[in-house]
Amino acid sequence: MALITSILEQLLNGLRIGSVYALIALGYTMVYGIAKMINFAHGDIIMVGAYALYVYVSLLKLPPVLAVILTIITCSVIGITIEKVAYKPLRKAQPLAVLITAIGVSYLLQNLSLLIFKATPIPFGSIIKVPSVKLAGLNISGLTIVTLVVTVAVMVGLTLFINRTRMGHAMLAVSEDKGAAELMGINVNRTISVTFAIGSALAAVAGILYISQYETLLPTLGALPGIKAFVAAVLGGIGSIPGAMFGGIILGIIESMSKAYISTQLSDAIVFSVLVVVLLVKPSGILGKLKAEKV
Amino acid sequence: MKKYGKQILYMVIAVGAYAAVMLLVNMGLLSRQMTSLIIPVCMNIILAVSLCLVVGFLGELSLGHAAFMSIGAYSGALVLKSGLPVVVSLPLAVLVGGCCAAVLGFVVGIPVLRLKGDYLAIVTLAFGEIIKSVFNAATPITGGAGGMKKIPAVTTYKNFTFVYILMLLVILLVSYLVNSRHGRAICAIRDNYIAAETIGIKVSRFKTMAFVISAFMAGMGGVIYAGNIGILKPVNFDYNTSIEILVMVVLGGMGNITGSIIAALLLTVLPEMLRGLSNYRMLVYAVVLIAMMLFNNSPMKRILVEKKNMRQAAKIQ
Amino acid sequence: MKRTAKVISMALAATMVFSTSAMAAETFIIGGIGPTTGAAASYGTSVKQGAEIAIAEINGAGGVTVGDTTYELALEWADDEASEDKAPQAYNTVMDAGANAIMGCVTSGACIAITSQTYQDGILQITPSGSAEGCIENDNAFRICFSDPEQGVAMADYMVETMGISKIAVIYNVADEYSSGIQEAFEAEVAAKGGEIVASEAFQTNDVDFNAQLTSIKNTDAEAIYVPAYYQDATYITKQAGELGMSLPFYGSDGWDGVLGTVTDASTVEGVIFTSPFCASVEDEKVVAFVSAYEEAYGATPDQFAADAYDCVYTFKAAMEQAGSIESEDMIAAMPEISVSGQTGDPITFDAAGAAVKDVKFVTIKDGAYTFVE
Amino acid sequence: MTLLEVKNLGISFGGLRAVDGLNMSIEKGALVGLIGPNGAGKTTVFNLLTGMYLPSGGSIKLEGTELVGKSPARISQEGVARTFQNIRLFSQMTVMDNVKAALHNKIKYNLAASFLHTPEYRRKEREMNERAREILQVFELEQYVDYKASNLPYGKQRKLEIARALATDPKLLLLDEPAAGMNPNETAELMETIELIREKFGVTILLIEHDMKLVGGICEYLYVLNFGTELAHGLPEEVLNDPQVITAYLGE
Repeated sequence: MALITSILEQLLNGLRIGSVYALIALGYTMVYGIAKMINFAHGDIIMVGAYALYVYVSLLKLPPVLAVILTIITCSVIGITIEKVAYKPLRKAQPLAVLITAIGVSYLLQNLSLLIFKATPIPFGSIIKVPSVKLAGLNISGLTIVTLVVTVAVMVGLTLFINRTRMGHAMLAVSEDKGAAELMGINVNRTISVTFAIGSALAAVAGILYISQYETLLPTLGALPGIKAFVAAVLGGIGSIPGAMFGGIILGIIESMSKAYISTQLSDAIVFSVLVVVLLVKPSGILGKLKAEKV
Repeated sequence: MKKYGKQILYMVIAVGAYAAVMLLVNMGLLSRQMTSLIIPVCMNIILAVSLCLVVGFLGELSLGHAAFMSIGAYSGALVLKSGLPVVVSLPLAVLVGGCCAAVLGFVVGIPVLRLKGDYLAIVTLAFGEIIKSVFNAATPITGGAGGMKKIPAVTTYKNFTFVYILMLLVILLVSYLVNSRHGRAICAIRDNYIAAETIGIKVSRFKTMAFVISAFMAGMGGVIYAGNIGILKPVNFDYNTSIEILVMVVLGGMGNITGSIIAALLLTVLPEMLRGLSNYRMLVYAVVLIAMMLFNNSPMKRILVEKKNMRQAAKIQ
Repeated sequence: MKRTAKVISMALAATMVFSTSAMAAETFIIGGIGPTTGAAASYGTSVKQGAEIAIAEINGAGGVTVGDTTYELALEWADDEASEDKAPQAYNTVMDAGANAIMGCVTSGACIAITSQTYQDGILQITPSGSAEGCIENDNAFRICFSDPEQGVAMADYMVETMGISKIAVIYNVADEYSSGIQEAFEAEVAAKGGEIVASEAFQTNDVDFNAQLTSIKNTDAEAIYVPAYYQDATYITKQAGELGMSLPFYGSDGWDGVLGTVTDASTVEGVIFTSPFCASVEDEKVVAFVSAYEEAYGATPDQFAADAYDCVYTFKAAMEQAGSIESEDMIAAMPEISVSGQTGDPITFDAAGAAVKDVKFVTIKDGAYTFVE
Repeated sequence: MTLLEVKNLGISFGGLRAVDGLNMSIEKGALVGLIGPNGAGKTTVFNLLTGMYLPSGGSIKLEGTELVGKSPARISQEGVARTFQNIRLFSQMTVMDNVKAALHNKIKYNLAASFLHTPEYRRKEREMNERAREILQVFELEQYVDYKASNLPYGKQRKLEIARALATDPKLLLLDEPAAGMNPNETAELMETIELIREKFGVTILLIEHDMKLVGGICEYLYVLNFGTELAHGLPEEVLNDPQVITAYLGE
């Protein structure tokens, strides 16, 4: 009985961290699905979101709701700017160049925030105050529930947006074939900009929830969750929205379980091994579909 | 004839650099700080040139170069600590370090057979993290997080000659390789792997080959590192280290060996001169990465290339 | 070449001594090495500032008199980014600047990376805060702070014997030498004293989520949790324990010093007890003087790193005076004979291994402030 | 004597039969055209012949050797070379190196020779250079040897691609729309070149082309593909006047 409780509790821990991964992975998968590039800086936009919230709430003393909205706007604007300045000129370049640029952007964001806010961690209390819930002897933190609800809402919203709106259709078209989409009269640049705006807004939301959970600001806070969320997106099938959600949760549970029952030291190694194995066995991920390269 | 002229020039530079360093050190004209940079410069050149093979010539992004380096460093350090006389242990360590790294390179090469581009880059990153975790966990052998200590300081500037020869060897082998049947195959894969296949190049074989050779050399670089610092910690072989090497290759102009060498030299010496500005250093690296990529794909670059072509065309007519 | 230079400088020094006999103090350069950029920048900055306070004090009081000569102290600082790679170059940089003795490195790994060089150069090296065993292996190297095992043993004795706790859970950073060094000694000592380690949970540097470890502990019958780690880790751990509804008392190592600055709710760390050599809020004349000078100069409260550095500078002074010379060889020989009245211990002496001998003290957090355990 | 024997070849992508039940027989030394409207599956046939796609059924025999299941690299060694509809050169490499890369399996030396530039390396490289120059001369590209491939004008890029394919010393050369994007003068010149290489290199050629003048002018035999199946085959004058073929091209 005690073992079952403990396993349930660990599952819950997995869900807690997994829902954050899922939220980040949604942004990753969206940008990758449409712009066809790994936005290495996605994790760092989360960091930007966390710091932005801190600036609005603690330094400018704005009301929380306004601060959250401003944070989301800030991240979207930064996302669009990055895309325009760094990625757009490389749209026809080789993938290697785009990847290196994305790494550069990630480094740039981290080091800018290091210069502005210094390396010393800044404590920042949560603005989301939800009491925890007791369920069958299990203590579920309020934030976990909020994160899960937000993630599911975002997933549903995104799916509807892509399948039901003009912009969503445009995104699908661009993801299939940029050239053809252009010929059909779709403004590819604008579509990709919107994609980045939405992806960055999701990162902002993830940043807000992340900082509410861990309450400490660090310039590198987004790096590791970013990479792990990428693993989650690949695991679920990159480009697939339900896949990202699913992959995030699974990854969180794998991580929690390996920490609890295998080895904390090897938990990261296990997470990354999962990635390698998935890419080897089913590169399209669990819910993704593979496209053959045109010769 | 022209070709030989270039070779002679390179030889003169190689011997000249060696003579200059030896002279400066022996006359005591170099400050201790500069003296202590001699070996790191050689090491970074080895690392940059070896990474250049994968990134510049094979055209795949490896974000795990530090992992190859660490395998070499740890395995080489075990040999160095064995108590054999340095004359035996140092070359042996370099060989063992290189071979162990090459084996890992081969293991990484297996997914390489199936992946390319973004996914391959991520897998190399993942491998880097896995290796780091394993080194952290394998405390009985590696000393875990506390690090492997008391490694004899055999690759200090006093053994400059050995390290320098090793460095020259790496440069020579890589530049010879890219100018050969095998190197052309590797470059062909970079430029168009489908076309490469149809002219009979076994893509997976040459990809693996490039990874293994690059890993072998990075492993040797790792041994130099171990013998220079004397303590090995898994954290020092993280993602950031891989990126620092990548910056050298990118700044050197990807696929340009001379460029990589100069970039490695600059990026090792300059931060020391600008000590205390390390927060800005990483920022500058970030800007370098972005700016180089944007410049390489900018209209300006195209104009420059076209101008060069015009000159070339004029020469022919 | 070198020899000529030496002869000339000796001749110059001799003429200086004769011509200006009692006048114009010579300079004794302390080469300080530690991180002032990067993730560990706060430690290096504290050390640098603590040392500067001590140097200003000593110079203000007329410097250090060795024989007929009076020396002014000066600090030559080099940033090593807490990295093993950068430390050797940082060491060489301060040596190029003419350092007479080395204060550093601040972090253990970097410290170990330069020990073989400092040993070869035969220079006096005192690390204010490098707590790993390897830092003082050589005869020329000494340490001000506690060693890792020392702290672990002291806390184990305190918890088992003084507090009467028998079932203890440990959370430690397996990827950190400091944390795992304390953990090892702690667990061995608890067992030796008849206590029981019911859970030993590891985490890694930069981990922010400790729920898995805490949940495992929750399902044991542990009476207290010992966390030998830095304050940032402690912040996450105490907060997440609270969220899981755990109310076990926490014990910590000296890395907890500073935890009040990083928690968002001080009640999460109320009542914790940790080993620390220094507490800025103590009503002691010497401590008050140091704290107020530090606050005036830097607008911040000194932590134990600053205090260790302060004591380190006074140790150099004592060694110079005891040796009657500024040659490292003489100062090293004098080290076992000196006794320093410092911030982190009074008196501080040095044993044959080169470690500072001083009492371990326990600090608790009461009403949101640090105070020594009575 | 038959060089290539294709029997009942088929492949489908997600239910769509891109090529279905194709039979072909090509005589040694022949110059054969593969024509058909857009989307008829012509390039897919090339991809099947070169091993880039694995067929879902059928067999491909080159001088009696089964090619199905062999890797593209292996098939190249068996003696099949090709060009691409959208040119695929090694764009960052020089014109010379493009051709030398294709000599990969013709003039060989081992890795050690590559690393150390041994006398064997020098000898073989000299041999390669001579051979590459010979081939490039046929295409009047010899003065561009040091050019980066991507800096060549379009027409010359097409030629270089053919030169590269020939360097593998193929028995069968597949040309995918060699005249695409060329003006009538260039096309005429290309026709001469194709005739010339057949004579000079003794190679059998199968080409996909839309330019009927070119097809009618040089091909000795034609296969017509429509919706992945064979519509007709025969001598050019017969096939091009076949009402079925005309309907397929021009619509109802």
